Amino acid sequence: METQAIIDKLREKFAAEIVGSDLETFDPWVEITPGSVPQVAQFLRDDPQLRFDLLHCVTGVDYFEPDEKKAAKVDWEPHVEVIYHLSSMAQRHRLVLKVTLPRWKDDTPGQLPEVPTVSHLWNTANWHEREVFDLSGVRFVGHPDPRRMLCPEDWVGHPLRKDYEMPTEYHGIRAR
Amino acid sequence: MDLLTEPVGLSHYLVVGAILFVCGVLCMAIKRNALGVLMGVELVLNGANLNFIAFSAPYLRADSQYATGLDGHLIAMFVIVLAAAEAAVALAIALNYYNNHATIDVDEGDELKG
Amino acid sequence: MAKFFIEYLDSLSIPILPEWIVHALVYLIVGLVQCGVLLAIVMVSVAVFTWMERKIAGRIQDRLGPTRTGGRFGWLQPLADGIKLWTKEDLVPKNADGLLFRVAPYIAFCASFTVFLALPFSDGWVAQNLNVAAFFVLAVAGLEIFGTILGGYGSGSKWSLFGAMREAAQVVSYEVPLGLCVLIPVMIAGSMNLVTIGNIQAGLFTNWLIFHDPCTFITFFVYGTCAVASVNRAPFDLAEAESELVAGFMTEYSGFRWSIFFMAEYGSMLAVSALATTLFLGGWNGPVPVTELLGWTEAAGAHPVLVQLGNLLGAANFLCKTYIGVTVMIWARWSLPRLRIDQVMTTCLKYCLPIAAAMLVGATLWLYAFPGGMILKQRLPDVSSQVPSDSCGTKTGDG
Amino acid sequence: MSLERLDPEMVEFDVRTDEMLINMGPQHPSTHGVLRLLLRTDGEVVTDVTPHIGYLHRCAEKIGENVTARQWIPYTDRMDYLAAMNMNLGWSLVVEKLLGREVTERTRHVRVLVSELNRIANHLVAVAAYGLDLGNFTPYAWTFREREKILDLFEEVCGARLTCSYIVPGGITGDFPAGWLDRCETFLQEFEPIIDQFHSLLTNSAIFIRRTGGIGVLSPEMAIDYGCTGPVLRGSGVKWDVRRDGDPWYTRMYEDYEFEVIAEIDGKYPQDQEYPPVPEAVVLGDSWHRYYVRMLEVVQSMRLIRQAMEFYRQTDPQWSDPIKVTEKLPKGQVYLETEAPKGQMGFMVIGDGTAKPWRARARSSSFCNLSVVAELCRGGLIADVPAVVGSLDLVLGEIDR
Amino acid sequence: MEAINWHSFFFLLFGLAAGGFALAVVLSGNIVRMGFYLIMSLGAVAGLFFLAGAEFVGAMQLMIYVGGTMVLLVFGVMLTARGPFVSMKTPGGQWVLATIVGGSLLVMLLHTAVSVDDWRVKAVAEKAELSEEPPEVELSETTNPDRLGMALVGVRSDQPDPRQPAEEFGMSGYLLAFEIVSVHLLVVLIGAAYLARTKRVGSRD
Repeated sequence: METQAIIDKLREKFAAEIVGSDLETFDPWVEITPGSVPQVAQFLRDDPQLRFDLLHCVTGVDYFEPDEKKAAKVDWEPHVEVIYHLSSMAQRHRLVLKVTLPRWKDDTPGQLPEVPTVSHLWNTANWHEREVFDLSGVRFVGHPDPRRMLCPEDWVGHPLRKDYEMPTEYHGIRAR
Repeated sequence: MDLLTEPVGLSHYLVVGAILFVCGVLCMAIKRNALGVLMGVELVLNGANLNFIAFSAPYLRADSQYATGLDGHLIAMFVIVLAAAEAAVALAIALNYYNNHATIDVDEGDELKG
Repeated sequence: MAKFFIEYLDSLSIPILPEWIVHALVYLIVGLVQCGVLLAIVMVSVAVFTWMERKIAGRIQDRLGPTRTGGRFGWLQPLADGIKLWTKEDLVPKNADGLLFRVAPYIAFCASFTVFLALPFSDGWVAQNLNVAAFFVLAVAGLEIFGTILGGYGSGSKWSLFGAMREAAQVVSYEVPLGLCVLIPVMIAGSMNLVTIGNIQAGLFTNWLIFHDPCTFITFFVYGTCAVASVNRAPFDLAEAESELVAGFMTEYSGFRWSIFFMAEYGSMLAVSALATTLFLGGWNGPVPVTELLGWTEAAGAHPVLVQLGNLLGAANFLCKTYIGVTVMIWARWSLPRLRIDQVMTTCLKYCLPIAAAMLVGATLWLYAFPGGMILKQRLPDVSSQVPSDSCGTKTGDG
Repeated sequence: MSLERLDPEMVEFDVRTDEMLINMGPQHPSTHGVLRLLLRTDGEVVTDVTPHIGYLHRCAEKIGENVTARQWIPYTDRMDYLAAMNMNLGWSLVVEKLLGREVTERTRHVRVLVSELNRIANHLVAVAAYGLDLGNFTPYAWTFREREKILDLFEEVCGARLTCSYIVPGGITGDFPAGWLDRCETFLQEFEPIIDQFHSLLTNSAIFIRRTGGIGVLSPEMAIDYGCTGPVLRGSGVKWDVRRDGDPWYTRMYEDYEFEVIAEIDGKYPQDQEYPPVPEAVVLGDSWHRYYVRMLEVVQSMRLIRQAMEFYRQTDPQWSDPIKVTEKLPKGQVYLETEAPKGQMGFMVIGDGTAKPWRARARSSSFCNLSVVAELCRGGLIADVPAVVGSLDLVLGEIDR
Repeated sequence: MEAINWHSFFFLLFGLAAGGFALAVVLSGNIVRMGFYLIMSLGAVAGLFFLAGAEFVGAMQLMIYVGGTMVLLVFGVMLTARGPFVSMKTPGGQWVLATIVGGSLLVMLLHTAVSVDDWRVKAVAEKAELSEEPPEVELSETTNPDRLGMALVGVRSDQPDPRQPAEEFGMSGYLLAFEIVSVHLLVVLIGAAYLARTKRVGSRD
């Protein structure tokens, strides 16, 4: 199925939830509202014409420029993006799903942004969401096992945030 | 040095048997651990076994025509086999007891409900 | 031998010490020397086995194995290993039960080496000619597991505990078919005395009990399987399965204590192999009765020195066969994957045990139908005349 | 204990009298590195497995944001250090796609050649370590002997044996030295008969079949659900290989090449060579099949290498230049998956107009393959845990990144 | 002074070991240690059996008792030896009571053991005086296992009843006892397996 057709099909069902899309770039993507992720994902997975059975990857990207000089030049507002790479083995097509989140929930630093989990749809998401939570600081609501994945349990901060500061010490081990 | 140079007799074996027996009885009496009690039983059986073997050895006593001969050995064999059976059952009971009561203390097993 | 020295000393009658002390000392020294000789044979064998294991493993794996220590073939590698192990720091884990942890290797060692007390190396060359030697060997060899269990429990490590549990389950199970397999030659020989069992296999190799009838032939392989399992060698080395249990019951051991366990393992390998040789492979009797042809036997009225020389030949024969057995075990270790614990138990209970039982029945029937075995014996054993002979050269431990 | 404080899972565990909690790893002979599996066992039966990873975490993705695209190549070496060429290839392709830069024919064939050679090397280690996990030492020595020859070839090509950094965005770092192809051909000729030895040592060994057959059965649905890829997926009978079914930017590399995707379809493996038959005791998707797929893929890789050598000889000696270290990446984001030996290795790069990627992402194949381990091990015996973990062919450098 | 009697020497060795370890079983509070001491004690008893000429029974003791039963027991200890159950203290009052009862029992038994004259007379000593052979040779006069086996199935080689030749076979042996023990053993094994089988009591909460 062509990407355009996929997006048309999506629009048909979730007209309100689709925020934007780009089909001209390398990997055509569709952006949806955070709240609609489980419904859209469920539809993408279960619709017989779409059948996105394989979730490759969940990625968190932090758009934030700590350097004020550079920050003035960028053309985006600070935000966090969660990207889902999907493909269908049966139908042989692929799609990139994007969700834009605020960097902090309610603009209070320390409050992680939230997005519903899709780990009940694809088990791949289970560990990947944990990793995104761990490294990029996105809370996946409804995740069955919301622990850190790669960093120790008591690690402070989320390393892939652009404003992350490496701690100087961890349990008596000099870290810098 | 008398003990080292003189041949031992029946009494010597019986003394060791008696010590084992009494140790076993003490063990059964004072141990609170069910398996400790079981160990006491084993000691008692061994004390008895030693007596059987000693009585059946013809050259340990002057009146060797009264030695029990094969009988002693055979009874000792039966005791060993029965001890194996007894240990298996006792252990099964102890483990069940442990599973149901979450303790191995025999003093606490005063209820009959499983 | 001690008697000879005592008589000699008495004849000198030098009043240095009270007589009983002299006697005690002589007995002690002679006993120790004889024990030492026996122990030395086993220890040297163990050293040779460690070297063999490395060499054979190397060859199987397209490597050379040790080549540096002590010449081209690395002969002194066991010594170097020993020095390394014995000078290593002796660690006792914090959670360990100190007493059990320390004592366990010695229990295993003692059990493994006590077996040789009753194993005849040649006709009459046995430390203690026991009436029930076959049974004794099995019984004592079975005690080795206490070292493993107590060591595994005393280590205070869960992996060790797992190893100990596995060992207990495995060895106790395998003792049953092992016992049945030993029973068959014992039944054919009509004696549990290993010297007797060895002697009835004298003559051509067709007299060996493995060739006695088809049942004994099969039994030999069942025995081999069970023996490998009961001494914890691959593919049955579950108690120390390094890819599952780190090192099983030996996880927390290091240095000297580890080497004691190690020696115990090789000692038991030697023991079960020697038992197999005695029970099935003719013991000290070569394939062709060279000593009888030469007339170096007591029956032929040869000089005692020649008789002992013949016995020496027999001992060499015996060790040769035993070493082959150990080599097969080493070979198996380096070419087979390890079984799983349930498969090990299945092998025992579903295959070895029924086969051994069937072979016992089969051998009984065969013995009833063809008393002489498959090929008619040149000389049939006279069981009733087999009293323990006192003519042996190395009768040690007179108590 | 500090462990309990750190790990709420462990506190939640309600340990019954006959249950034991065991830490398999991070120092354990058969977890292939610093993987920690928290086993909950009832006697010998494993009732639950909780993998804990991150002991080798170096935050490679963070490093990727702070170095340029070309500079990140050595870091990709250290992800799957057993298949460095394939890691290099993945990152190179994704950067090339972002830059829109194509490589010459010859470069393409060289890339196929070395990455397939590395696939053989990786599968050899996988098979060897699998034998070791099951208690057989000898395959390890044998396969390492063969692998050494491959590493020798790599050493001649790029100077490094393990961390090659040979394939870089835009091209490769250099041509093969003189006579290299002949030596490669010699290796293939020597290696071909040895495969049968491996088959006789493991594949056909009764004990091996018993240890792996029916152990850790992974259904195709579950495999896809967990994102398992590579031989793990194909071992479940799914004929899916990104070299054939992936992104055109990647599959173009394998144009003109003939090879079979190894997967059991209708109870049969592609029969282009005499293979040992599939024993009856095995079930599709079990550890034995995962192992067997690797053994057969080695043969396919040899086929590919032979073809690549032929193409190499036929093409003009034209090389594409690797990108400069400070080459600026255009704006845009690209995600591309390549068929690494362990599965689909995905790289994502987000360019923002500078030389350093705004975000470099590595989707690790072993990471997804490991996530299924709890499902596979549950209900098995302790001895099955190494048998399952080994069959997944994990490399912790790739999982922890 | 005459030579050391090795029989006595080894008797002393094994006897002290048996008694000492038995005492250690009583005195030790740690159940695992108790198991260990018990093994040592039973092993020493096996040695005493060998000394008393019962080689078969001695080997049997080693094999079945020490190698089988004790493994089972140690197994049980390992399964239940957790936390508070490793060392369980006995109240002092029980100790006193037990010591009194046990001590008097011991005194009584020892008195019996040494007071019967016949038991104190040493046959070996008399025989040794008569013959030139050292006493340890007597040890080879042991019971052959085949005689034991025959007795088990009812043929007594040592005590044929001279008065009733008809009862010589089958009547004076232990066939019935043998059968009973066998059946008993079988029942017990099945019963033990039934009792110790895995049971899931209650739910996980």
